Amino acid sequence: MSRLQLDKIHISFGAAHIVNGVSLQLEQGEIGCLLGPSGCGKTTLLRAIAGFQSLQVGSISIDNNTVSESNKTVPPEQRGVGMVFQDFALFPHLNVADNISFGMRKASSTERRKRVDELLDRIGLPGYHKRFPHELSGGQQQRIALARALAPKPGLLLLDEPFSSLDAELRERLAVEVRELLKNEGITALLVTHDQQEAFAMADKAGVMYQGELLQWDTPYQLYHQPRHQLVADFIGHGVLLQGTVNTQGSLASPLGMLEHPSLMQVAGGTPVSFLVRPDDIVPDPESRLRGKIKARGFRGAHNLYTVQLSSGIELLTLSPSHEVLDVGADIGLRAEFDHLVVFAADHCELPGFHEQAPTVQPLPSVLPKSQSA
Amino acid sequence: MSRLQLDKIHISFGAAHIVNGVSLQLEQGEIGCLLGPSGCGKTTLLRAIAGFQSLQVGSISIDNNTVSESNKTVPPEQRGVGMVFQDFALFPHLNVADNISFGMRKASSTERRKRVDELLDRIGLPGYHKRFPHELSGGQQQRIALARALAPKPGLLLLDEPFSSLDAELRERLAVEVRELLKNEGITALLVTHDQQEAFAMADKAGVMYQGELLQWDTPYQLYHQPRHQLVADFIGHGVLLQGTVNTQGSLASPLGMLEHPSLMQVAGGTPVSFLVRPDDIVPDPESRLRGKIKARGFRGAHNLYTVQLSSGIELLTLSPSHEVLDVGADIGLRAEFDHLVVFAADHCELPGFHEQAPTVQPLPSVLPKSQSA
Amino acid sequence: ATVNLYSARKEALIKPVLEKFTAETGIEVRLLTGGGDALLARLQNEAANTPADLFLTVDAGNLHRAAEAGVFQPLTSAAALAAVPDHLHGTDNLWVGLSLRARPIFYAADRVDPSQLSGYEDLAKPQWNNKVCIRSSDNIYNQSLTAALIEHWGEEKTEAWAKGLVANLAKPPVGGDRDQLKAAAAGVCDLAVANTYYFGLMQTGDDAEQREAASKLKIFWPNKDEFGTHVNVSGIGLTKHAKNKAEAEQLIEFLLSAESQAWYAATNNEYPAVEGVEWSETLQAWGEFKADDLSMTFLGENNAAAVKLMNRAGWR
Amino acid sequence: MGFNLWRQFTLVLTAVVIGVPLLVICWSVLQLLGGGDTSTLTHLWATVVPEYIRNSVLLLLGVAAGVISIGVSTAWLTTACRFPGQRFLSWALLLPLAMPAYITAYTYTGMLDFAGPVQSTLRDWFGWGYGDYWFPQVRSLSGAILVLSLVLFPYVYLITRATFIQQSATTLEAGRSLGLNPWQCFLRLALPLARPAIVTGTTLALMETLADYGTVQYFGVTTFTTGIFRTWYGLGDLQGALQLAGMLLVAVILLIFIERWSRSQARYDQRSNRPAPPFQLTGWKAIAASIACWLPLVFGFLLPALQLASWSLERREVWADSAFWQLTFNSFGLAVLAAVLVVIMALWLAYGRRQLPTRIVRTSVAFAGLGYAIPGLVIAVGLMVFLTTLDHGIIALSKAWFDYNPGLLLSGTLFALLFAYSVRFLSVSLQTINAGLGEIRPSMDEAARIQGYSPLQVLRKIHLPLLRPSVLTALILVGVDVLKELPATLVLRPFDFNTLAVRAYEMAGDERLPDAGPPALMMVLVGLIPVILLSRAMLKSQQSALKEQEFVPVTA
Ligand SMILES: Nc1ncnc2c1ncn2[C@@H]1O[C@H](COP(=O)(O)OP(=O)(O)OP(=O)(O)O)[C@@H](O)[C@H]1O
Ligand SMILES: Nc1ncnc2c1ncn2[C@@H]1O[C@H](COP(=O)(O)OP(=O)(O)OP(=O)(O)O)[C@@H](O)[C@H]1O
Ligand SMILES: [Fe+3]
Ligand SMILES: [Mg+2]
Ligand SMILES: [Mg+2]
Repeated sequence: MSRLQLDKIHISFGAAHIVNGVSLQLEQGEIGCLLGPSGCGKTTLLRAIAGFQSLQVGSISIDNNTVSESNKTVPPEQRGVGMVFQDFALFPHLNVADNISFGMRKASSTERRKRVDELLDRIGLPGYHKRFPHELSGGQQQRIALARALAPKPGLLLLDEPFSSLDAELRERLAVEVRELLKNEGITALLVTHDQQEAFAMADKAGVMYQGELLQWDTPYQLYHQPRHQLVADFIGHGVLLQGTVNTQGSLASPLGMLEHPSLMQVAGGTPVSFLVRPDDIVPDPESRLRGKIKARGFRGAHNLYTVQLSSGIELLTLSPSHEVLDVGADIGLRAEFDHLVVFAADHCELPGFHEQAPTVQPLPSVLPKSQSA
Repeated sequence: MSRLQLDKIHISFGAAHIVNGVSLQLEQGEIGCLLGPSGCGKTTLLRAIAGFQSLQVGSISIDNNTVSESNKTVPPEQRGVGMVFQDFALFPHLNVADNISFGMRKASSTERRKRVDELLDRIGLPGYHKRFPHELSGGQQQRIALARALAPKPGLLLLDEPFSSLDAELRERLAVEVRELLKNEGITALLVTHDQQEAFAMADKAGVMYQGELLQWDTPYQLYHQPRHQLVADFIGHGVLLQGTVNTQGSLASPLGMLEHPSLMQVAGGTPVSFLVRPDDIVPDPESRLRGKIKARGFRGAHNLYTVQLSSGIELLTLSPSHEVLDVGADIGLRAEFDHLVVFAADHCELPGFHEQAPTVQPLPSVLPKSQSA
Repeated sequence: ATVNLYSARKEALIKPVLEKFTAETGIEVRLLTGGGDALLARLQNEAANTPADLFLTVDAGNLHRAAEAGVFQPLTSAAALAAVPDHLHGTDNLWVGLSLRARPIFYAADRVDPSQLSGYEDLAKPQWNNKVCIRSSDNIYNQSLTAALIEHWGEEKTEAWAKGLVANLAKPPVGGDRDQLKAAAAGVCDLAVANTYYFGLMQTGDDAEQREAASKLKIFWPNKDEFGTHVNVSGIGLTKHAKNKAEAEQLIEFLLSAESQAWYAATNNEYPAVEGVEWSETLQAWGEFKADDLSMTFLGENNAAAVKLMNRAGWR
Repeated sequence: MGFNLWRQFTLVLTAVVIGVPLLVICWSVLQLLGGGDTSTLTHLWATVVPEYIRNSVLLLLGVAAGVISIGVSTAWLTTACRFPGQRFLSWALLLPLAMPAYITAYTYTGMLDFAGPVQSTLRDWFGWGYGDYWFPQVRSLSGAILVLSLVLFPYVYLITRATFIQQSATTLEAGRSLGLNPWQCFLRLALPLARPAIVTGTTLALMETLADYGTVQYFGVTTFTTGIFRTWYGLGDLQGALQLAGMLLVAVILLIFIERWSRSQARYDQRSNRPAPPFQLTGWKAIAASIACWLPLVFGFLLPALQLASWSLERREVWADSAFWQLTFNSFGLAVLAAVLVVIMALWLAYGRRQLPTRIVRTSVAFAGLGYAIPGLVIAVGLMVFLTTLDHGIIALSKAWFDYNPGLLLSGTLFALLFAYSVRFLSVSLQTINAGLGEIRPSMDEAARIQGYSPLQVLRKIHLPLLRPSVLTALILVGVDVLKELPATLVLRPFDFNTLAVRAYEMAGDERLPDAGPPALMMVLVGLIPVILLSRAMLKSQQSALKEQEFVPVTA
């Protein structure tokens, strides 16, 4: 029995279609995660689930009860849904303790105190009870917003970028804690985040939205290794899509040379395809015949990220440990090392520009590699 | 001549010391970056530079003119400083175009229009001129706030987590664009961010703040590879600090076995030390004698991050490509591969807990490795 | 030439006479109306620089206070002084009265036999328990009445009287004089104390209900054989620093002319201060009465004592 | 720093000058403490003061309950809900404000008194006589509470409505996501968040109640204010009256202080300004909402206005009288002038306080805003003392230097009147504007300052547009108050200068009610026109800025 079910939802503001035919499902206790570029409709989707936004088409069910339809909207307070708002929406006239315990309406004051203490401890702000929101830093406010949503133990929790203002270390720690807490208390959650690591670490299911469409709803692993849409491939990880042709022997003739991969056996010979190249698929190799010129270098801590231009003009990304500094302009040898090869039909290879209309989703399931291990 | 100079700044709210003796310096056109845990005083520091916050001790100079001292505060509007606020602070009564051009007071309307168009293009929101802030998504609002601060080409720009609500791809793109723009227009900038990648990618200088103290102010490379404080080492990257003893031969007896490193030659024999172990310093090696049990696995896209417990009880982190899935509980062999070895005097090894008082900064410069290449 | 007048009498009740004066003499009159005490405060503050030449008030209390405060100078116009009887002159001729209003007792003609009544002392008699209507003691009319009674009866007796009166009240002392009359007509009480001109306005006004109410009431002129009916005065004085003294005295004389006095009595149903001026029909219909000829100065002098006495008596 | 010091100095100076009449009162209290003549006070304490206090407290409590319940509920209904007539009601509910309280009082006593038509009719029908039946006494404490509540609730309505409209939808949504239904959201979020506004509106209504003389006196309720006048007029003791006024002042300061303290450090600005979508009411809910809003309008405005209209018909010849139109012109001109002046001054002070919140600035600004609680006449006297003293000085100098007597330049001129209005009504605009400023996040100021705008430019570019509802509200409140103002006008105006309020009062004071009809009606009309015009203007600015589709009245 699914806890949350979205069925072909459409939402428009006036003439603008903000959410287009989104369907997804979360089982009891699962954590779902929405990724997607800024302005793609993630917040709008959450607001629809919470009941702040009415639908034009489709339906939303919670525990198999339809709560939203085109002409019906169960009021938010009757849905048992908690929410962490993107802009926190703390109550400015209440102090931290009152903010957090605000939703625990039926709890006794001892219970409230206990829960507030516990949550403040968990979010790393013990003793902050009497502060007012305007006396907190941005990250502290965000954590209070999180605690406020967790306090009443809602059946379903919506989190709109709940860790965006936190430092990496705290964010990770908190993500783990929140995941634990959700699992312990059996809370189903839907999370919006821009941090893919976080999405991967927390989510049971994840999806990428693009201009109102949910391109794929799957496990994080599948999302990364078996993207069903070029846009997903492009959005997850640092990918570059290259063109090539599969020959009758099941090899791929590409700018990187001939590539072999078991999955290519299923593609008809002569098919033009695009395939995804991630930085970790390309290894610097001074001996390699495939050579390029370093166009840019970015320091990434343990590694440097190099943009390399091949003589054909094609640009690739590659990582190299940061203590071996290669200068911009230098010549470099590269070797392709594909663990997974993700291949799409070539006639949809054109990645949409930044602001273009959402492309119609056209995955190529027949072309998808069945087996992923190299 | 330095564009911005902070000299032993102290700021308190009532009895609470929020910023403690921070000094830093930015040259004309440099981009500085502040990292640090939530609530450590980054925003407060920026607000002091902007002139919204008065100092108790110390001074701030812009272009060698003292703008803040304990008993003097030049009003913000006379400092020629721009700022992107953590909470955006868009003007709700003005549309996007008016918000962006708000600071261009002396510009003609053609100039304004041109600049607004240019900036909207750069931030990926062309055609959004007539929208009001409340009709934008969180990330869109943040980008408008950025554009508003850039529009008047201020001499000094303060950015308080300017990309926190953006997706990874856009964030990276924008970081590059903004860096370009700042460099082109010769704008000096001080950036607060929680994304270390971003800090490394953008900054000429970076620093880690901790409970009001600036622990180190250096190039990003130095910050990563030559942290001058255990807390910095801990905060940057995923580090674990281990204990060991340097013997008279200049090797380090550690839980990972005997480690050799040129830098150890400078340490007196018999000194107990702590040293930093990052995930990329530990490589899985089935043949290694050093073995441990996998305690947790986190999916990170290209890699899985494993927490491994050695028989001694010590926990380490290590990365392994994500298609080779190792199960929790499995036995694993590990090999240490140190490119850099970062060593601290052991008597300061105790990492402070989450909420403890800020430790007094005690770097061990004499122990610092001089040469970094392995 | 101009004369500047501070008047506690409302504009509508004085402006027509002033206009007539201007028409006759060519002297312009600049008028400022307001509360008597406030105007007096203004006069005092303006001191030597006051623009006012004349100060007109509507009760003896204010005239007295003004005289005490030293804002007046003695009048010199023989004509004016001669026209007004002596008890309507201020000390040292600092002011003269312009008109009188009487405050008798009214009774419900169908329920009260006038032979049961003798004077103000009746209001405190147990016989009239729950049958008396009178307005609040905040009002100057009641303060003056009490001040006069203090002079006639002494404080002790007056206080006892006030207490008795309060005990006899049929309703809380709220509303104006007209309201007391209306209440008596409606049967709330049998006796009501009010100024005669309100009764006149009710009799002659264009509100049918009020005329009907007035028809149910009769005037009883109290204490005929003693001091008579309490009267208060409206009066005028020349300010100490008057810049237009001659014109000002000319205006006083005009206000005391038979013509003005008659207009006054006719419009407002007050009794002329100048003897021998013919009364309006309404006044004549009420008949002659003995007016208290107590010097007006006492009303002013006793005013504070009266208020304190009423405070003590619980007369709100 | 130099600029700030100078600005701080001018702020304090403005506040002190405005507070001069209050200083005169304080001075008299100090004299009292310094062993002045206390005989009057002793007598008063022994006899009447306990009753004054009791009545005043009951009156204040009653009026507070009245204005809050009427004002807040109508404000919420007309902003958060949509029902038939809501658009009309949202501005019509302002109208009772234009009605002088004593006119409403006359209307209801005329109607409901023993001799009035209602009771007479009842008696005729049932053949009752006096004492045969019970009927509520109109002229009583409860009557005064009712009438004052009906006339003064628009203060609360206006100011609260402005905040309700500005309240962020996200905050309310956060409440609903935590399980509150709309009604609970109102009680637990919208209401507490509107607290500064409600308090401001109520404070204004209560200050007006404290200062009110006409209504309570007419209703025979002895309050502190009637006591002040009794002491002055009856006992001839101006000093004693000022001392009583001083005690009043202390009580007001105490009340304000307690309220501030209880708010502690909470803030009321919200991060996002997305307006909340309204609730569409239908069926019995819509009818109930309509009734709830119509009742105060009918009893606070329509009935008294009908009464005025019928009186005015009786005296229709007045409408052709040029002197009458002169009065109208005087009143209207004064109101506009004073409103603009006072609002500018309030902006200067409120804004100074926001930007330079030093103790001295805060204290002096708070002091400047106390004048509203003191009866207008007392203010006028304090002011008169001050201005005539100045005048005498000027005259003495002029005589010494130029051998010329310029006469009274300040007192007894329009200057004195405007000054008095400023002292008395500054608080109205100051509080309204402060309530509005409190809703604007400080980061707005900062975002503008950092863009190179000076404080005054920030005021013009950011605060005025965002504050427009509050500024317009303040203009209307002050304008209407000046139109109705009586005691100070009476004492301070120049020769041959009358206003509608003076005329209406003189007529009513002589119990010539029909004659009071036309000027009172004119006051209402003159006050009404700007209300309607401003609500139109507001509608436009509002729609472009916040895209609120619905008609938005004055406050919004
Ligand atoms: N008005 C105030 N009164 C007391 N303490 C305050 C006040 N404002 C901020 N603080 C405290 O000062 C500290 C520093 O705040 P600041 O906003 O500078 O943090 P920050 O480094 O920007 O954190 P974040 O990354 O979460 O935005 C925080 O611990 C906060 O709680
Ligand atoms: N009131 C409105 N009128 C018109 N368009 C709107 C309105 N509110 C939001 N939008 C548009 O709807 C789209 C989706 O907004 P939404 O807030 O759901 O984005 P999001 O995915 O949450 O983005 P972010 O990651 O930046 O928060 C945006 O392009 C936004 O501009
Ligand atoms: Fe009278
Ligand atoms: Mg969003
Ligand atoms: Mg911050």
